[in-house]
Amino acid sequence: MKARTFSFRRVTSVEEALAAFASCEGEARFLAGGQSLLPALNLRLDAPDLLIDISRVEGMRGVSVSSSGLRIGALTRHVEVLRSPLVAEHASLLSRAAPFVAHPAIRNLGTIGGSLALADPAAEFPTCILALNASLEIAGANGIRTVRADDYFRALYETDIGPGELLTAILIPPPSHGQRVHFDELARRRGDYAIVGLAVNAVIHDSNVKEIRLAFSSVGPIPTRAKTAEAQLIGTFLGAEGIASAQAALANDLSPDGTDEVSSETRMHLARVLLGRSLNALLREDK
Amino acid sequence: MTAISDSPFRAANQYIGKSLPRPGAKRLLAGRGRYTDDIVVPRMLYAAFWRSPFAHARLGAISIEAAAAMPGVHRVFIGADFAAICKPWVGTLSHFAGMKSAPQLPLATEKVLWAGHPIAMVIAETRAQAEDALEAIEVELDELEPVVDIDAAQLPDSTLVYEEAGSNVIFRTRIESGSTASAFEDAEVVEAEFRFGRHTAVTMELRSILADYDPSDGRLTVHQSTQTPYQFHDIYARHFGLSEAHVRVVAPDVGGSFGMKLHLYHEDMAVVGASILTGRPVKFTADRMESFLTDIHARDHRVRARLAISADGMFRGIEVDDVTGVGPFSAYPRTSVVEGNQVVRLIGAAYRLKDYRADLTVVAQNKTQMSQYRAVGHPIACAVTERLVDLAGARVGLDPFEIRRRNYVTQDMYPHKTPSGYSFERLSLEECLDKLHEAMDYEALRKDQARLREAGIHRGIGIATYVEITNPSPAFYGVGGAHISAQDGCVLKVTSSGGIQCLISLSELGQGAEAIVGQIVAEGVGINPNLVRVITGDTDMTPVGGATWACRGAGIGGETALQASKKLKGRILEIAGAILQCSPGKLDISDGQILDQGGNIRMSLGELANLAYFRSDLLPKGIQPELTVAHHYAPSGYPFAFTNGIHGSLVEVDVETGFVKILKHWVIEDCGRILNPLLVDEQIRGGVVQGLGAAFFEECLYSKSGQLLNGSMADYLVPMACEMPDIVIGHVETPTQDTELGAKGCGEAGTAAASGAALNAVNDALSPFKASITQLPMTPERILKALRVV
Amino acid sequence: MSEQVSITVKVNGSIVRRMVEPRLTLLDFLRRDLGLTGTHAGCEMGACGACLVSLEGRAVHSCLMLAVQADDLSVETIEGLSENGSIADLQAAFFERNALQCGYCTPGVLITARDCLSTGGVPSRDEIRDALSGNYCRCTGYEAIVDAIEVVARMRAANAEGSK
Amino acid sequence: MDITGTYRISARREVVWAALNDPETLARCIPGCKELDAKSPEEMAAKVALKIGPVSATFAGTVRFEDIVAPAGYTLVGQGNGGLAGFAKGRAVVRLTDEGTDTILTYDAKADLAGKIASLGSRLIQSTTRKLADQFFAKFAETLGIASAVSDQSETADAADQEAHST
Repeated sequence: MKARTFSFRRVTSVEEALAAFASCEGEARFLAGGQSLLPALNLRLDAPDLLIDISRVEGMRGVSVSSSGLRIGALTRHVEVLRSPLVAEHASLLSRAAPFVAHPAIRNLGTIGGSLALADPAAEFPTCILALNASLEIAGANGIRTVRADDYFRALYETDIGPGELLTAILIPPPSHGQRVHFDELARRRGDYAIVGLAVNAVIHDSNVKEIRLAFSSVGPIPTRAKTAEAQLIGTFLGAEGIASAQAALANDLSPDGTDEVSSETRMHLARVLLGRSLNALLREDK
Repeated sequence: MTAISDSPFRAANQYIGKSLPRPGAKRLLAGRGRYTDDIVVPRMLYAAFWRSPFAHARLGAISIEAAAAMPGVHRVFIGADFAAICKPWVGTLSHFAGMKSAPQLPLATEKVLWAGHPIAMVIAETRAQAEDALEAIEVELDELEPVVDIDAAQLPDSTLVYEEAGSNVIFRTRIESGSTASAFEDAEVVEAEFRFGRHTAVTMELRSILADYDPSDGRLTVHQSTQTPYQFHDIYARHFGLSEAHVRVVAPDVGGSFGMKLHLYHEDMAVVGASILTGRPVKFTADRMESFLTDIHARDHRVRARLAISADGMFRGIEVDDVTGVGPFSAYPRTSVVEGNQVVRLIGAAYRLKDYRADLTVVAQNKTQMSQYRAVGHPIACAVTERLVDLAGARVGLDPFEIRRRNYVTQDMYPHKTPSGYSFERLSLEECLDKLHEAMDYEALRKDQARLREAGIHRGIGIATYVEITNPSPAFYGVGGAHISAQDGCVLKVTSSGGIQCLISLSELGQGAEAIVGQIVAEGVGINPNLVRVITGDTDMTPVGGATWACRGAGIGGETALQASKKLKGRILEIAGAILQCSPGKLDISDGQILDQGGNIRMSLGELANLAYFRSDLLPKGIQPELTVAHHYAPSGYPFAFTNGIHGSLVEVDVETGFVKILKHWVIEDCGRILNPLLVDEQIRGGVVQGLGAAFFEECLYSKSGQLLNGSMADYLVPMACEMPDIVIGHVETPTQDTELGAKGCGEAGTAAASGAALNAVNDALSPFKASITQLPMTPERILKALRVV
Repeated sequence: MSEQVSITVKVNGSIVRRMVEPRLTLLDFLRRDLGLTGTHAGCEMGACGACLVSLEGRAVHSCLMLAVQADDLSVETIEGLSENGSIADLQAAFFERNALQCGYCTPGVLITARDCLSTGGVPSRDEIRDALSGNYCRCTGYEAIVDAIEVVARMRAANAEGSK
Repeated sequence: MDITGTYRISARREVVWAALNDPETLARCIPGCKELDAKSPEEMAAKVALKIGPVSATFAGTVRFEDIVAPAGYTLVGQGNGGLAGFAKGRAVVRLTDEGTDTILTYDAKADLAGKIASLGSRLIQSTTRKLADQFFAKFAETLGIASAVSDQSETADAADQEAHST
């Protein structure tokens, strides 16, 4: 299992990266952490002509905070997200999700931007940024633009990033007063692709749900918000009844695919169980 | 009791039974292991294979010209190239009457038989260049209907995998003893249909072979990751028409084997053939996808079984129907029939039973070949038997411990012959049962279980007895015509400074064969184990022997080493007696010193060796300086040894998700004489984890068109650290009287019953829901289906 | 398109300069070009942990990294860690506990163990198992590995306490 | 497992049928289609480059019409050789019915993979099939003037398909 030949170019700025991509006559790929790209190359399931190594681009790495919220550079590694005190304080949903991302050695090289740009339907961070109502900063020939997470995921492995564009940062709005977050997933083994995962971001006062965003992984081609269930919950008292009706509402929100090991029906059932457990966990934390 | 019971100094030299770490482990810990793929020789070329994407197809034109012209490419071979120099192999044995199997060649010539079947082979300067060239090969394949399902395969109009056989059933047999018809009359009957998924070994080290044929002197040297060097020595010589004197097979460090690395693979033969045809060393190391597609798969059974019981819970009879799918042909040289054969012979073996009937149907399919893997057939036989036993207990209101106790073969019955024809010298079933009861603190577990059920936590407790076949005599393979040796050989040499070099036909796979042999030789001769150097895995050096499989290393190889060491000790004392002018019978060896009966040191082994090798002029007349002995040993008593034991499993089933947490696992085992408790315990633990993999995770999934759907380590789930429990191990020792050493072997006991115990534990947890499961692995979805949740 | 690229990597403390094809993985570079065969190929897709090396002090899969990506960086392999003595206590504990059989996964497991203990303190058995979640071992059943790492954690903690 | 979908197209059935048989239209609608050359009225040679997440492969093969019942429908059969990536086959039963001056197009598609992509891709085969089928028919309907997708694409999974063969 050895990759096909390709050319390699290391760049040190976003501009240089974009220019390298634009000037490539064949297929080019940006290489960040490489934890998904390298397996595909090794297996010859992908064979670009040029790899553009962006891992040492200045300014695309690290976490900072301002009045508009948290900014996480796309090249920030999973392990850095996991251990960042700023992330823990301002976007603790990501801190909670990070331990579920693959295994320690993958987390040491893999980047949050890489995970979001690939947008695997089973991945953890895509659901988190959806639940957090984050925005994504994308650099292209016409400069920098931002897109809301709700508009970012298009189809299976397809995002709003166009050819030759580069995801540079993730922008997360400041937490509201009363914010409660929860992340959980059901995977056969630690670090496996989840059968179903759920990121919850809610504002709860005295057990009353003011706002809530529920984002599931592995239940469709893209990370999926359960909007009917959210609507069910907003403005209600978070209790057994509310949870049950939210679980029932998932039927309108999700239509997961079946695979050889997990049927669509089982996945749907597990999504309901996970929602119930996550909401109960929020409830317990609220008390 | 010790092996060297005649020595008054045995306490000082007692190494058998001690928990000594393995001497070879330090090298591996320092990253200095030398596995086949680590070996680089001058002018070496690399191989890569073009494989069929289809499960069944007729082979048309193959276009290789473009590939042959690629940078770095040395040659591109197709089937006809090797057909000219390699005699086909056929995986049948004469003692399996009526068995049929398609002859095999290194590369497909007319038909491809499974997705992954190699069709063309590129030899290039690097593996990457060889893979580049694969992309330039074009192959015409005319797809045929694949044979996948074991029932559809048996229909009269089914496509045939091997047309000449006239049927996809390549072997069928029935075992019948007594009359099950009368046993089942008026009896209580419990029955079930079981399904056991296909597994594969997933050794950490991938299959690797480096063949180096030197045309100048016609010698073939093969370095290979294998557990059976002599078997391949024989195969390469016979199938390529070489003199055995010109063939050498070396097994360097082997990174896991588990039965997978004793079968012949197409790629092995292609690499040897390519080296002969090119006159260059050729290396092939499978990548992980190739391993999933070509390493033998295992298990894959559907078993229907029923057990007749009397109202007081006594077993009356068992009827079994096992259908197993083995892939497109029978594996060579052991056959793919042995797995099913052991299933139908081992079911019910631990219990008093006269009336027994079992049918075995072995079916060909267009899937990867299926054959022996750790604990061949045992986990199937164990799970089927032990599930039926629990069902019987539930039917008549007996606790799992009690129903077993009532029906076990008892101490007064040995030697005991099972209805399927196996003879047990002596087992320790009841003692193991009692020990497990105590080790688990069974009563307390049951109380906890009841209390937690109230709180909605569903724990299950399961137990499973196993009887395991070990130390096979020639009755296993030899009688069928297989060139698989049931004996082992050992050569011992005293080195010039008084150490010992031991050359033995066993192979070291990380299980510790070299360590236990070193302990035996050290004790047998009376020398510190650090001064014993054990050498394995090289047919140019070690004597001919069967090597490591079927738990035979300790029992057969160990006994060989023991007898060789006694022979050497006798020889040393003979020389010492002549030098010291006293009767050898009045001398002994302890810690490398030759002592008299009073315990006085008369001379050291080093001094004796020095005299023998450098100053033989000083030896008394008539004494030759011969300090090398050879010994061979083959079992000649019982055709097999049998070990036994029992597993306990504690699980917690999340009845909402179907996920299972394995909380704890216990094993009480009796492998006869324990040579090294540290190594035995770790063999058992490793085996248990493979059994738990079978219970909960591992399964080769196929599509309807015969495609393996989970051919990667991310998709085929092997048990990992987080999901596995701590494992408690206890021992009972019932040495075999067939040998002086008394060891029976322990490599497969962990795997044999772990899945059966887990199956019973999960069913125990599900019992309040009137739910049951009889399919392995027990995936969350299957458990949810059993619970009727989905 | 397959021009060779010059790289300079610090491997086990020594500076190494080589021309490599961009497609060469760090794993194959270490094994083939440098003869450091203690690092093993298991799956070449980051699932098994047999190829772990330490990059700038952190465990990474050498199969999921190109040699060219390691340019100007520092890599330690099992050979280097053995020779500098930094994991001698782990190796000794693995030896005593027989926490390995075939040894193929062992270098990768040791790299994980080293990272797991690098932050000090005594991790729980569950934490050790979690740290090992990306390391396949097909022989041992894991318990002995967990035992050995736990023993070293306690020993190191006791030594740290003693030296205060 | 089958992927099904329904579109209402603002065009008469004969027009839709003609488009379904027009290689140029098909070439525009087949996701990643690089070449599509008619070899006979029922068969075309095709080259399709697909990039789905980490997998990027070019398939060379054929697209064929089978079970033709003009203008009520046919079965579109495609198969392609992706080299080392493996083999892909797909078939879609397409039915056209009149509804006023509109045409209702329904399809029922399935895919079968062989080789490396089959062994590595099972987790996402269904999502991928759905995506490709959806892209094709959506583009096709759009070309002719889509009125609406009548319903969300849905799946009908027969139980036998769900449970992979383990025997």
